[in-house]
Amino acid sequence: MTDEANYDGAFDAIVVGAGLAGTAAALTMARRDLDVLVIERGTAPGTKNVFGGVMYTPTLRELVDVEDAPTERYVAEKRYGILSDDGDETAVTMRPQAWNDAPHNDSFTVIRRRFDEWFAEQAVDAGATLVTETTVTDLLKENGTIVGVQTDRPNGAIEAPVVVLAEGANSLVSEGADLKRTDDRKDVAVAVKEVRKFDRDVIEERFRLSGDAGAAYHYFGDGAVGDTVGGGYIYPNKRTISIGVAYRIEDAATRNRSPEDVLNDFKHHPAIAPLVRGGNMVEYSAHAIPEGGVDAMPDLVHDGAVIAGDAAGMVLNNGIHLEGTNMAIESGYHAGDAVADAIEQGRTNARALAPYEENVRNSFVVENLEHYDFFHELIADDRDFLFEDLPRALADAQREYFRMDKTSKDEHVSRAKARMLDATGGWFGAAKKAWKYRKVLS
Amino acid sequence: MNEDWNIVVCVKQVPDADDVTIDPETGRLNRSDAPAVLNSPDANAIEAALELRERVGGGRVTAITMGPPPASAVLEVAVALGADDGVLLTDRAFGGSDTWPTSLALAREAEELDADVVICGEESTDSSTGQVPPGIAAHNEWAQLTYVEELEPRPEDDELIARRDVEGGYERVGAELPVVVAVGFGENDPRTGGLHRKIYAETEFEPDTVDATDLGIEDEVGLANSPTKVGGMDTADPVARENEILESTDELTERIEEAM
Amino acid sequence: MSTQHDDADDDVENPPLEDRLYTVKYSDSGESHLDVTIPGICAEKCTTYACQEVCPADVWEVPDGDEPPHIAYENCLECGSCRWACSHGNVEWEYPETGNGVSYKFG
Amino acid sequence: MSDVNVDDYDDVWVFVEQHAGTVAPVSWELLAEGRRLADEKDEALVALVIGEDVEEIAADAIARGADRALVADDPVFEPYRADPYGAQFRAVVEDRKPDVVLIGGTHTGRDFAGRVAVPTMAGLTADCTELDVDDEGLLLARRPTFEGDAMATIKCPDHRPQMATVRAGVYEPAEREDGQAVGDDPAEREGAIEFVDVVVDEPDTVSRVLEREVGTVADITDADVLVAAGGGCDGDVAPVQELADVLDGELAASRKAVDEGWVEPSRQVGQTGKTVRPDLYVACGISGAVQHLEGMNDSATVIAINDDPNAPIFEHADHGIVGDLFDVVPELTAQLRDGDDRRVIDA
Repeated sequence: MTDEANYDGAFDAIVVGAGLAGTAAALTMARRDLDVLVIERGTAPGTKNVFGGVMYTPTLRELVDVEDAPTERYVAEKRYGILSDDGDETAVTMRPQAWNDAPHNDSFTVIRRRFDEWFAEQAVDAGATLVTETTVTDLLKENGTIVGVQTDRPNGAIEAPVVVLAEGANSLVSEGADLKRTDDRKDVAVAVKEVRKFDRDVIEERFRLSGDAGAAYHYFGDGAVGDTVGGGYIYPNKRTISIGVAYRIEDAATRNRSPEDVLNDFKHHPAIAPLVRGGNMVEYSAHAIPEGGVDAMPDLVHDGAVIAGDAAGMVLNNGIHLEGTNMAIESGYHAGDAVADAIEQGRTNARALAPYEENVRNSFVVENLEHYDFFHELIADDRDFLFEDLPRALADAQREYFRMDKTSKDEHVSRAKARMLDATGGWFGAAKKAWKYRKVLS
Repeated sequence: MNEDWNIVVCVKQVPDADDVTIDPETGRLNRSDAPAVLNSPDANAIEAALELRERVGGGRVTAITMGPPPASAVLEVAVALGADDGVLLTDRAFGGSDTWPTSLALAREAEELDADVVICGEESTDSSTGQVPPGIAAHNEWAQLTYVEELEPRPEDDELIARRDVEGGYERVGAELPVVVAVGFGENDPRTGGLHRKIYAETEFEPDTVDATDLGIEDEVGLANSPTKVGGMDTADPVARENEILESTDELTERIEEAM
Repeated sequence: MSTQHDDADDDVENPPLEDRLYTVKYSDSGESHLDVTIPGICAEKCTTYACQEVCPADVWEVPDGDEPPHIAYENCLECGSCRWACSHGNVEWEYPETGNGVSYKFG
Repeated sequence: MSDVNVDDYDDVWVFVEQHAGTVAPVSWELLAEGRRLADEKDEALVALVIGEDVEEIAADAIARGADRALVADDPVFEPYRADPYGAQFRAVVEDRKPDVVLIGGTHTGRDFAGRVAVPTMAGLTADCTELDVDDEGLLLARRPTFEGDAMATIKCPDHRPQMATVRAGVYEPAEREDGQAVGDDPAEREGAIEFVDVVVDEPDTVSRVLEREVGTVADITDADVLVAAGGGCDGDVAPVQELADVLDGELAASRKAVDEGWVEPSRQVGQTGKTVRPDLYVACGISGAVQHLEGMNDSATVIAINDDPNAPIFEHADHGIVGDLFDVVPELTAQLRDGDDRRVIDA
């Protein structure tokens, strides 16, 4: 008995990583009768994946029955709060009744450990092969074409006509094989998260929820993440709450505030403390979020390989929208579809795989990234206004507007207006800002 | 002509000890959400079996486990590391078995497989009695070697020599085949399974399954045939410590003298 | 940037990092998956200690004097921030091998 | 499966483990506990000795409180081997039908206990740390599981004998007070020593001891004082060894210190090492991983020296000091040595 296996060992495609993009690709290819091998470095799918807390499922719905998926709560309420570091909060809350009916705006909180494992099982049931506890360390190339991967196990090389690189934010293989540049630290955010366990009724009382309804609270301003660009969030699950902050590594490196301090301070803000007090901490985690937007996206197609999901920088973060899950699954689906077509035609070079990039560019994935492409520079150079002045101005203006005294309402309105204009630099300043941010609302 | 040895390695699926939590309120043990994994001392048993096969220069390594159908996952782990085959002992009749019927079932299967050497881990992390290996030897009236640090096969004399760890020293003991070995926890460095072997083990490999009737022990197993019963399980209250942090070494010296 | 919310509700638990890391399931491969490419760069060139600043788990600890940073690889949460943060590109960052490292139970 | 009539089984037996005439300390500890249980059950306490030329040990057992002693004396039993011991012990059990059998949880006791329990279908509970009897005289054997996080109480309602291997160091040993024994009226303390038939002879045995080296390697499970070196020693364990010497304790080590090759494996404390219960455990440069704590958590007093104030070891220590062990340990050694001199002068 020697070490080589006696299975036929021939795969049509290898998927690196059993995260959302990888599994979506594997499921799609398996359903088109391809022999697919998914290589996951964790002990099980999900053990190495961390995210904020909300899964967006429009594409997932096309691949599986979302009702079978292990979700925690559907998002019945979205809330955006701006926090000043004097303890003020100004918030907008949306609870459209429609979100209480399926498909619940395709937004659910999930526990990645359980969801990813379930999602990978669907791919295995469809015929894909999953091997865990195995890390892909390099690509195998023959005169420029990618023909397989090398792993960290003995006898660890394995070949296939196409490799789907769905390795996540730390795309070491793609970077190592010069398929993409390592992102700049301005284009990556560090996220730290805490999961706290509560009794179910404590959560439902505290967030005014019933049944499977959940909520998604997002927070900005200096009160949330301090002197940086980023935000905080709170997502209630069935019996746990996800609490976290995410901000640019550039700021973490230069503002000498460690991610742990930023998380601690976020939790102590007067608007946040009542929502997170008590319970007991069951997990502390950290992850990186690619935020380079469409400019940082690498070439998605190569001879014998495609890149999908976080590894391709497909995350939209414009403050209002924080979306990576839908983009990962959509790109995974398109990757799988294009690879299946290429295999059927018997040609797997970049040209044969090109439809993948076209389909992704025509989908919401790249359209949204392009739409908010301006947002990054805008945020960077307008940081002080958005994160420092605006939160305080809003808080002061409200106090003026809703002041209860014996002066007239006109008095209150004009003082509130004066306070806002003071922050925006007068009418002209306000007009300029409105023009600059027109794309956010249009 | 070297004699090929038939080596049987016993493995067990247990809840991952890291994930077994104690519910703070009720104090009850919560094993439900702990994933099922290979009993960690058994990784040393598998490694010892593979090394033995290499040193004897031939023979087969068969992994066996007793448990519900999902327990075949630990047979896959053994095959992925290099075992030739795996047998799953599974039967509702085994439910509630303590050491006595468990070691009986493993002993009968070892006999079926015409084992020369049976290798086990030192103990299991969920019950940690360490009594299954001696139990197998007793049921079959075979020789046994426990707390083994190193094995030295002597195929020509049908003998296996082992270096055993004993209080305050060690022993080198020779045992006639067939012999049951319990390898000390942490005594060797388990190898990493080859990629292709792991894929084969987790996809095409199917273990044989054997039930109590196949082994002819259907009315000698299960709760009724288990002499010991668990009367109660509660959390061990941690040893109360003063947690006093001192500033100077002379205060610490005083505490040391007081404790002598 | 002063934080004025020390009067916030006091039973918001912010445990020490040690307790936080204790909640993370971890398996040690026995050797570090992190390293410094050229130790000399840290000692002679680096003044910002970005690796230490960005790490959410106190893995990197830059001693005074001229030895390279101390790496407590067992704390690593595998976020990768240090590899981007180091302005000298001097961080050798690999995944822990064959299933070792963290295993998140929630994620 | 024959049904056992539990009433035919009486008396509490304690196995006296000895190697070449040296009795394992745990045996005298179990004799003391055995005395208590026998009195609770109002039954006799019997010492069982297996070996070669062991009559003196049997007499010692009676002097320490046993009512009777059963002795299997033959060269086949020296040195210890699992199969002859198991066969002999089984024969005596089947003949005399003891109710409770206590065996020391040493590598010897846990080696052959199964060869007695299996053929007699006795209930065997391993590695116990607490024993008791309920009001019907049923043995309650409590033992740690899940790496010491939980305690299980094991009973053996319908099978006999009720066997248990018990951890060393749990009980105070039964003492001889110059010829008298614990408890009973000293004058009539002779009790019968009975030599049982030896049922094993050399050709039946299936194993042979080629070599046995005992005493050359430190048995840290016996030491009252342990000074342990951890990763913080960075290769230099000399100061820790000096502190151990001045306290006339033994050097111990964490897995890291052993894996790095600074200390020999037999001194390793923890899950893959030894479990110890000294009066004093001094942890030098040990962070306090759960696998280490599991091996030393039963120490009476724990002292921790570590330069990291957050090291988990401090939560499991009675007294600690945050500092560099290369400063703290030599200072402690010096102060303790002066203290000795002072004591010598005062005596």
